[in-house]
Amino acid sequence: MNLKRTNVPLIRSESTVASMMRDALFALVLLLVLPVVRYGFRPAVMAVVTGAVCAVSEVLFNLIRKLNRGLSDCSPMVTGFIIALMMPVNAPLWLPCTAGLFAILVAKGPFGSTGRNPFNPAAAGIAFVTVCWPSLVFSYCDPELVRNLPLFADCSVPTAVSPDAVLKSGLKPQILPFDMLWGDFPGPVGTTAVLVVAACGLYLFLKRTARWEITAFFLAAAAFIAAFFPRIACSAMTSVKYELLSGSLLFCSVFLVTDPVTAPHTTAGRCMYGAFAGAMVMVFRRYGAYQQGAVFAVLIANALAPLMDDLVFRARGWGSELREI
Amino acid sequence: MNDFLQVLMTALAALTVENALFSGGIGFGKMLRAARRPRQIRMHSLLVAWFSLISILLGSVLNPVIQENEVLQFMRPALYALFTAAAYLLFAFLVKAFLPKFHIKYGELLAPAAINTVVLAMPYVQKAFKLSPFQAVGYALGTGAAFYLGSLILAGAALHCKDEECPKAFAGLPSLLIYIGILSLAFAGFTGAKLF
Amino acid sequence: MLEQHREESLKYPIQTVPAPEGFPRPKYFAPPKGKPGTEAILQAAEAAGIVDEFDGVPLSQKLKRMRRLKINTVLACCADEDPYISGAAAVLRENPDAVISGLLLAARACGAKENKIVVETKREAKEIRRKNPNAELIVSGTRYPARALLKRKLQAAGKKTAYVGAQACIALAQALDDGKMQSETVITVAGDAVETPSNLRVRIGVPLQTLFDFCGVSDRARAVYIGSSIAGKMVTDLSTPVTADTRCVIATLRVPKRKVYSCVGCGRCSRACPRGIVPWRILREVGLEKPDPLRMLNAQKCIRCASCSLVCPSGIDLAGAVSKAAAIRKSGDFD
Amino acid sequence: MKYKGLYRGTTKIFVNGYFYRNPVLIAALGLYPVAAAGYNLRNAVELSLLFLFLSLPVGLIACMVGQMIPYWARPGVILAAAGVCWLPAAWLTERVLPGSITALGMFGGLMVCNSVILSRATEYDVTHIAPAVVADAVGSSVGFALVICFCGIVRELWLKGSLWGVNTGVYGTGDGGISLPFFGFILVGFLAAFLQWINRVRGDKQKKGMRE
Repeated sequence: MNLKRTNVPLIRSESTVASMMRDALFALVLLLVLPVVRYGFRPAVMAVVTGAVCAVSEVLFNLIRKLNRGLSDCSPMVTGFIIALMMPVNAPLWLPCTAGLFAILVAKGPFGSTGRNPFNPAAAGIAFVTVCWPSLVFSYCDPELVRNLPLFADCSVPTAVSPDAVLKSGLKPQILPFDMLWGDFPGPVGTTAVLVVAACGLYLFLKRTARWEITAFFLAAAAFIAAFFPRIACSAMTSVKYELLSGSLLFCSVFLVTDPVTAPHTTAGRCMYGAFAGAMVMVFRRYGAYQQGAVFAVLIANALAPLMDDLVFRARGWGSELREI
Repeated sequence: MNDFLQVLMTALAALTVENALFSGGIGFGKMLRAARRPRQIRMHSLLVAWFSLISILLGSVLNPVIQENEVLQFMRPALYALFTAAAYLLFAFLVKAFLPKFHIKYGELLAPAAINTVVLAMPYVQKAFKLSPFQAVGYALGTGAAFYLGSLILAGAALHCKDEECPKAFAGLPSLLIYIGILSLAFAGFTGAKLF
Repeated sequence: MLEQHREESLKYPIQTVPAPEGFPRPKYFAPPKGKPGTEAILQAAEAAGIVDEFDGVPLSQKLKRMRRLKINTVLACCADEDPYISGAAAVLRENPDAVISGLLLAARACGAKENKIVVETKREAKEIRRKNPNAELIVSGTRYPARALLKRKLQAAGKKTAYVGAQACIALAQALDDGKMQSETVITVAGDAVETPSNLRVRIGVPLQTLFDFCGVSDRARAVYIGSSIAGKMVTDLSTPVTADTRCVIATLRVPKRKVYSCVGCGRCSRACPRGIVPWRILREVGLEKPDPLRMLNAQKCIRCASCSLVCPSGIDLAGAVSKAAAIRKSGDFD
Repeated sequence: MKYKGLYRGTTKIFVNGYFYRNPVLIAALGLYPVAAAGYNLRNAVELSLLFLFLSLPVGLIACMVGQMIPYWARPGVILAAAGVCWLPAAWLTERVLPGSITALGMFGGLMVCNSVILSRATEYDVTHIAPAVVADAVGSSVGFALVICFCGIVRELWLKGSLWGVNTGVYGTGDGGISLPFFGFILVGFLAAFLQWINRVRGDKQKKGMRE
């Protein structure tokens, strides 16, 4: 009986980083079902291709660093899927791939492996693509007229104005908030199906992959600002309903903001972080140049996350004044 | 009351929408230098706010004069530089003479805070946005606050980018520069294009 | 929240393993006569050399400390929090009266007013009450680390509490009745490489090999742990002797391979720690070349229950990092 | 042979100045012009020329006059000198590339307080002899030019597919974003990483050389 040396804790909790990423991936795949039914297999192809591009670039980056980390936790796939789900269906295929490359090679690679990136890679990728090709990112196809789209080729389809573009121009979108629940209004691939996003959010909270307080404070802050500083001339309730349901705010509150790596690690810090990110989303929507400012708000909130942790520790008197470098 | 509101609004605008520092990419070198000595960040940003206040008020006085004359427009940068140098020399002399304790403690902060791209960009900002004196004061204070926030963020990020988890080639300054790049990308969402 | 492996070893009563030949017989000493006072109990505990099986601290030393701290409730710990170990529960089931009498002696030794027996679950409490109705029981729940969490709950309720091991109580009772030195301990042998997991009463100092021969372990076992499956130690040679605080021996067929990622920052370790330490922050501090002890607050309060390493999704050895931080703070060699 | 040592010393300063201890990539000085203004080759060349014509006179002034000025007043005087020297520099750049100063606008104006020139002038040039100062000034301006031209080329190719306005047939897919300063910072970050890798490899080779 030759006995091997092992590290002590014989049993470990069954939820590991890999299982957390698998839960997120499962939720994202769930979100793909509705668009695939409506538009054919193009959204699925787009998601898989983006995920593959992210995975390959992550493995390449690790090979250059001569690190045999391999691709055990599918976090690049999650980043790829999130990017693909926030793109319009008729976007050319190289758009999400460029976003994926930027996400992995610039936002994640230089800062080290999975747990070290200060910014959410998916948000950075989408922000880069939005700033560089705004026209392509915001040209959504009209869900009624378009049925099945070519799998790989770029397709020119009749585009329609999405509700948050209408909101941006200060008018009242003609679609009723109740109809927006079903998600058949022009918008990004995965973020329009509001009910499915809410279901995925609940799933992630129950599996404790994501922390619920970040999303709760995010939506509360966004609703608060939407109610008291409505962008369109209507009652507070309708303004809140329009702001929350339109655009990628709900999707971003479940997937982008709750990424544990780039959020603060203390519970109190997370509440501040969620509220700040919610407020920044509304500021971006009102004063920003693009109709969807969620990704930029997430990036700024990520930059402030370490400060919020230090604030919490200083409040508890645990000595966290900044130090000489 | 209206003037105070104007000051506040432009200060907020300087922090978010027209943030010359982040989206314009001005003054990141100085923020890096400030981030290296975290204990003096607060005083450093106060001084930056103070000197940008002087320089923006200077700009609002000088710009109409420069506007008419063609030759003066060519000499605009030289004029701004000379006036900023005069402001720095005067202030440094006064501090050295009357506040020796302050001079010993924050003496070497005066030069980097007075002479940097942020302070010298202020007259251009005043010309580009046609700010009234009260708005100019607001903008200068907003820029000082943005400098303070930026230095705090970079101080935390510098610590984060230095440890051994980062790849060897990217450890230290390169990953910090990429961090600044992504931060500037985040603020580019406000204007979506060049500031001026 | 952890799936328990305790039922199989609790099914059979405790079997005694015969001492190998040439092993010294248990020694005796002259017990005090009549109703022993506090001093007499302490001397008896010291003479009997009783060691508490939960933390390996001599019982006499422990009682003195409890008296100094003026503890008002003594808890006989019959709840082993480890999913593999069932030694303490088996001892309580076998002989609750001995545990109660030992507990009363310990309470008198340290001047505590109340004394209770800690049990894991309500079902267990009902069964013990059926055997001995006048036992005061308190349920600790199955969330690991049950003992520390119960102690924190009672402390919040204003009771200063202290734990004494079940076997230590029985040894104290025997020491005062017939002056017997502590010579045996109950060990759980469990794990998937053991055919019949069971509790064994074994002489102290016996090598582990005899336990395995008695229980029958398949020779394809790859890893052996003693102490506890979460906070215990790993063993490579089977001749190490049994001591009073090896509460269990676990043999597994497969070496548990665990991929280690960098800290994801989920914050679960700071919620799992019963002592209010923030392990992810200590891990980051220890990683720096010049760790700042001010930021590794109350690292020395760690009771090494390793529940932070247990819940960490990245598989990081946080307990090691915290003990290194505690060493740095104690060593005092910072600038 | 005093000049032999002097000659080898200045070339060492020159080589270090522009490549191995590149001011922009190692000390993160002068980031603003590279990031904000270096989005096409024409801008890059104009700024490099302006940098060269500005750093030479300021360096020499600092070298000659530096000692006499008290330490606290030195940065102010050097900034004033830079302001005065900016005029001939701008005039010269206008002569070499007509229409450049008006095109540069604010970027040209802010070259006055370029941290590379000012920090060199206040710390380095004051305590060194004239040839070293000149070598260092030329070295750092070549280093600055290298970085800003590389960024200019990459960004212009991706943005409009043209170099100096001449179409090179490459299909420029970029839209407005590439000319924004954030892309400049990321590009400089990757360049700095590349230089840091080279320095590390060179350091290891030297260590290996010394060990044998």
